[in-house]
Amino acid sequence: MSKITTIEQALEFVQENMTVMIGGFLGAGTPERLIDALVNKGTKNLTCIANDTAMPDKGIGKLVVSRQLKKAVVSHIGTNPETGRQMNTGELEVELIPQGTLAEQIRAGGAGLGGILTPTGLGTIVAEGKEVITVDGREFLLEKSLKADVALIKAHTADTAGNLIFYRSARNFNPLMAMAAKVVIVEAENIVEKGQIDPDQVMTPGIFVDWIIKG
Amino acid sequence: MSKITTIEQALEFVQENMTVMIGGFLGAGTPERLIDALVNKGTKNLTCIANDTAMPDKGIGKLVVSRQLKKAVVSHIGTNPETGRQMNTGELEVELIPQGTLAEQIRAGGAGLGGILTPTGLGTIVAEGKEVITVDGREFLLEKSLKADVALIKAHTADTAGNLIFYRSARNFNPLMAMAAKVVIVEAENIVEKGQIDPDQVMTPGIFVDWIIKG
Amino acid sequence: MDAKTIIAKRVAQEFEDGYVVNLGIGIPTLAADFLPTGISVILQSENGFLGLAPLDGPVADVDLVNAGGKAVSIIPGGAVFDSAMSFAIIRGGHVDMTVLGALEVDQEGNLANWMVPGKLVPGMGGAMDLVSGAKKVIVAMEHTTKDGSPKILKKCTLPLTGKGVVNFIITNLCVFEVTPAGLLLLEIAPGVTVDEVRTNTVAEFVIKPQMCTMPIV
Amino acid sequence: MDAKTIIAKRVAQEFEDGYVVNLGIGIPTLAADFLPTGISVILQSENGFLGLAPLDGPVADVDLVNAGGKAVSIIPGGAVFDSAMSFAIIRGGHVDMTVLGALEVDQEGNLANWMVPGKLVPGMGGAMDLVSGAKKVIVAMEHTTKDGSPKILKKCTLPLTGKGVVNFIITNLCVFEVTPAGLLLLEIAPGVTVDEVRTNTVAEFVIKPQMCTMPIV
Repeated sequence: MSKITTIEQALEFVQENMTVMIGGFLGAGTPERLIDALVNKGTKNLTCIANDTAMPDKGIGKLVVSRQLKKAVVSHIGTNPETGRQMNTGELEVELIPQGTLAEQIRAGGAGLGGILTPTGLGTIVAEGKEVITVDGREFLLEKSLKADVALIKAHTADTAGNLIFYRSARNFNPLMAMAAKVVIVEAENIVEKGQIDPDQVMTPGIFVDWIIKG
Repeated sequence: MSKITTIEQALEFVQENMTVMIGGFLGAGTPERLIDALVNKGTKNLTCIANDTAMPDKGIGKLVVSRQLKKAVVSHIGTNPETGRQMNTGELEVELIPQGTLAEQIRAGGAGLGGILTPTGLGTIVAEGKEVITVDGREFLLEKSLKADVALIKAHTADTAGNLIFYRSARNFNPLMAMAAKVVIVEAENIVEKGQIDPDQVMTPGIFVDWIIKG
Repeated sequence: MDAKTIIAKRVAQEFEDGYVVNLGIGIPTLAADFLPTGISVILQSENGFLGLAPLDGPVADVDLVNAGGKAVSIIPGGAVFDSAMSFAIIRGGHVDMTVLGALEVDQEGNLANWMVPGKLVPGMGGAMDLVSGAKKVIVAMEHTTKDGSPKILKKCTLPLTGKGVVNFIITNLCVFEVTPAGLLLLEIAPGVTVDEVRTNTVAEFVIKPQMCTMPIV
Repeated sequence: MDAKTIIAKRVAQEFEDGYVVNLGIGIPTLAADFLPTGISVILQSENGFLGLAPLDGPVADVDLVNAGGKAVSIIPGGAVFDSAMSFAIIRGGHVDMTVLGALEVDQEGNLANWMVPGKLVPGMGGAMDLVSGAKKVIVAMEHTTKDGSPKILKKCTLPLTGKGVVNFIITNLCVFEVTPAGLLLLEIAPGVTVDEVRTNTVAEFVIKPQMCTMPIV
C-alpha cells in the first residue's frame, strides 16, 4: 500500500479536538502546505504541540490567526503577538514549557518512557504542581511524556517507504514528533523510490510514517 | 589543537579503577585496535559498561580473558563462557541490565537527565531494590543514568574536528557512549579533513570527541 | 514435518502485511521463511536496524550483523540507527509483534527465558524490553523440554523476563491464547489430541468451543 | 564606545580557545564579533546545530536559521541534529559557556529573563535549559533599564528563569562574580566609579581587593 496520498486525504486524519504535533522552529521546518490546507479546511479546537507559534503569517502562526487552536503547548510565543493577545483574552490556553524539556517529553512519548527527570525549571514556576524526584541526592523535575493524535512533519526527502531525510535546521522537532503520534503525515520536498536512500542516512525510519504528500 | 593522536597517548587516559564504556554489539562496532593495545598495556580493575562481553577472542571478550575487568555492566554474557566462569567464581562482578534500559541510561548520562522511567523489568528481579514511580496510574522503574571516565568508540569515518559517521550495525552504542564519558577516544577507519563531512550527515558531533586514532 | 517446522509455519500465520516484527534467535527466526503469500513484514533487529533481510540473502560485511552476531544484509528501504532509537522503537510500541523462545511460560502470561540461577546466565539482552514494548508477544517453542518436562506451567519457577506479557503460546502441539481468565486452547496440531496436550502441560487451560486443528500444510 | 560595545567586548574576553558557546539574541551574539586573537570558539544554536557562522557570513537558505529565526550559515566542521540532541548537549553539560540577557538578576545568582506577568510573556524558549546545563552562565546586559531603574537586585521580583544559576554579570558599568557569599565586584568600566556602580545597583556587593578596570580597548 502506497504511503503517498493527497493533501485532502491526509487531512482527513485531523479532526476537531485532536492533539496535533507540528514540526518547525519559527517556521523553519514547518510543513506550510499542510498548514495552509488545514487553515482552508477550518478544523477547530485543536491542541497544538510545537516549539513556538511562529509569526502571524508563517507556519503555526496561521492556525493561531485563524483561531483553530484551543490550546498551544510551546516553549515560545514572543514572535507572534496574536498568540499573546488571544492568551490574554482567554481565547487560547497557552502552556509554556522549556524547549529542552518539550523536546525530551516528545521523545519520551515516542520511546515508551514514563516521563523525564530534568534539572531544568527547578525553583521556577515551571516546577509548580510537579513531582520532584531525588536521585543520589540531586533533585530533578518529573516531566511527563507527550503524545499526539497526529503529527504534521516537514522533510527534505522521503522515499516511498516513508524513510525521511531532513535538511539543516529544518530538522529540529520533526524526527521526535514523527515517533510520538498515532498518525504521522509528512510533507516532503522530494519523493524518491524505496532503496534510493542509503540506510545509514535515514533520519526517521519509514515505519513511523503513515502518509506522505508532495511539498 | 589536533585531536589525532597515537594509540599509546590515547590510552594514557585509561587508568586503573576507571569506568570505561566500550561500543559494540557482539564485537561489531568495537574498536579492536584500542582493545588490543589496552590488553597489551594490562591496565587492571576496570569497570566496563558495554552491551555484552562478545567472544573470548573478540572485542571486549579479550579484556575478560586477560582479567582486566573487575566489573561488567552489560545486557548479555552468553557468548563468552569465560565471563560466566569468572562470575561464578567471584572473580568478576557482572551487573545485567536490559539492553534498552542500558542504552537509555547511557543516553540519559550524556543528556543531563537524572535517570529514566521505563516499564522494562517491572515484576522481575531487575526491579529489586529500585524505586517504582507511578505516572498517571502507570508504574515505571526508575533506572539511574550512567556515565564513564572514558569511552572507547569505533567509527567508520572521523573528520579532524571529531565529527563521526558510523557504518551499518556497527553504530549501536557508539554514539550514545560518545556523549556520556569525560574522555572520548575514537578509533576511526577513515580520517578526513574538517569540512569533508556534510553537517547533516554527522552522527556524533565533534565536540564530544577528544582523541582520534587511525583504526 | 518436524516440531520446529510446525511451530515456525504456525507462527508465520500470525504475520500481517506491513507488520514490524522482531524475531528471537532459533525457531522464531525460522518463521520468516514461511511468510504467507502476499504478506510482507519489516524485520527489526534490536542491535540497530529495520529491514533485516532473510538469512539466505547475500551477506554484505562484518559491520552488519543480526542480534545473534551473524553477518546479514539489509533490504532496500531499510534504516540504521543507534541502540537508543532501536529500543525507543521497541519500548515505544512501534513493533507490532515479537516472537521469542521460552524456558518457562505460565497461565498468567509470565515468561522466563533469560536465566537458570547457578547454571545458565546468558543475560536478558533485549528480551525484557521486547516483551514490555511489543504490541503482541508470542512465545514459540517446543511444548516440552528435551527430556519431556512441561514448560507451560501454573507459575514460572525461574526468574521472569516479563510479568503478564505473553499473548499467545505456539508449540508443536497446540496454540494457547493467554486471556485474563487464563489459558485458552485455540488449536491443536494435526494428529494431536487434547489429552496429549493436557499430559504435557502443567498449566490449567480451557478449551475454546470453536477449537480447530492448526491450519498448517 | 557605547554601552553595548563595552559589554560585548568584555564578554568576548571570557571566551577560551575551543569553547562550545551558546549566545543569546542581542548583546550576547554581538560578543562573537570581538573574539580575542588566536581564540576560536564553536557556536551552538539551540534550534539544532553546532558551527553557527558569524552573522556577517554568507547566508545559505531559509532552512538554516539561528535561534532568533534569522537566516545564517554553518562553518565547515559543523554538525546538525534534532532538538532532543541539541538539548542533550545543553543539559548534559557539553556547553562551556552561555551568555544571556536579563530582565533582573540578583545577588543569589537568580535570573529572570522570560516573562513580566500581565505584560510580556514571550516564553522561556531554551533559556531555562541553558542556565541549568551550561558550565558557565554569564548575564550580559546594560546595567539599568532604559529609564535608569536597577536590574541587579537583592532578590528578583519577576518569575525566575533559573535559581542560583548565574556565575558572572557583565554590564556597561562593571563585572560581578556571583559567589556563595554574594556578589563580588571584580572590575569597573573605564571612567566609572564604585559609587556610580553602587547608585545603580540594589544588590549588596563586596569589592574585590584586587579590583581592576575592565581591560577593554
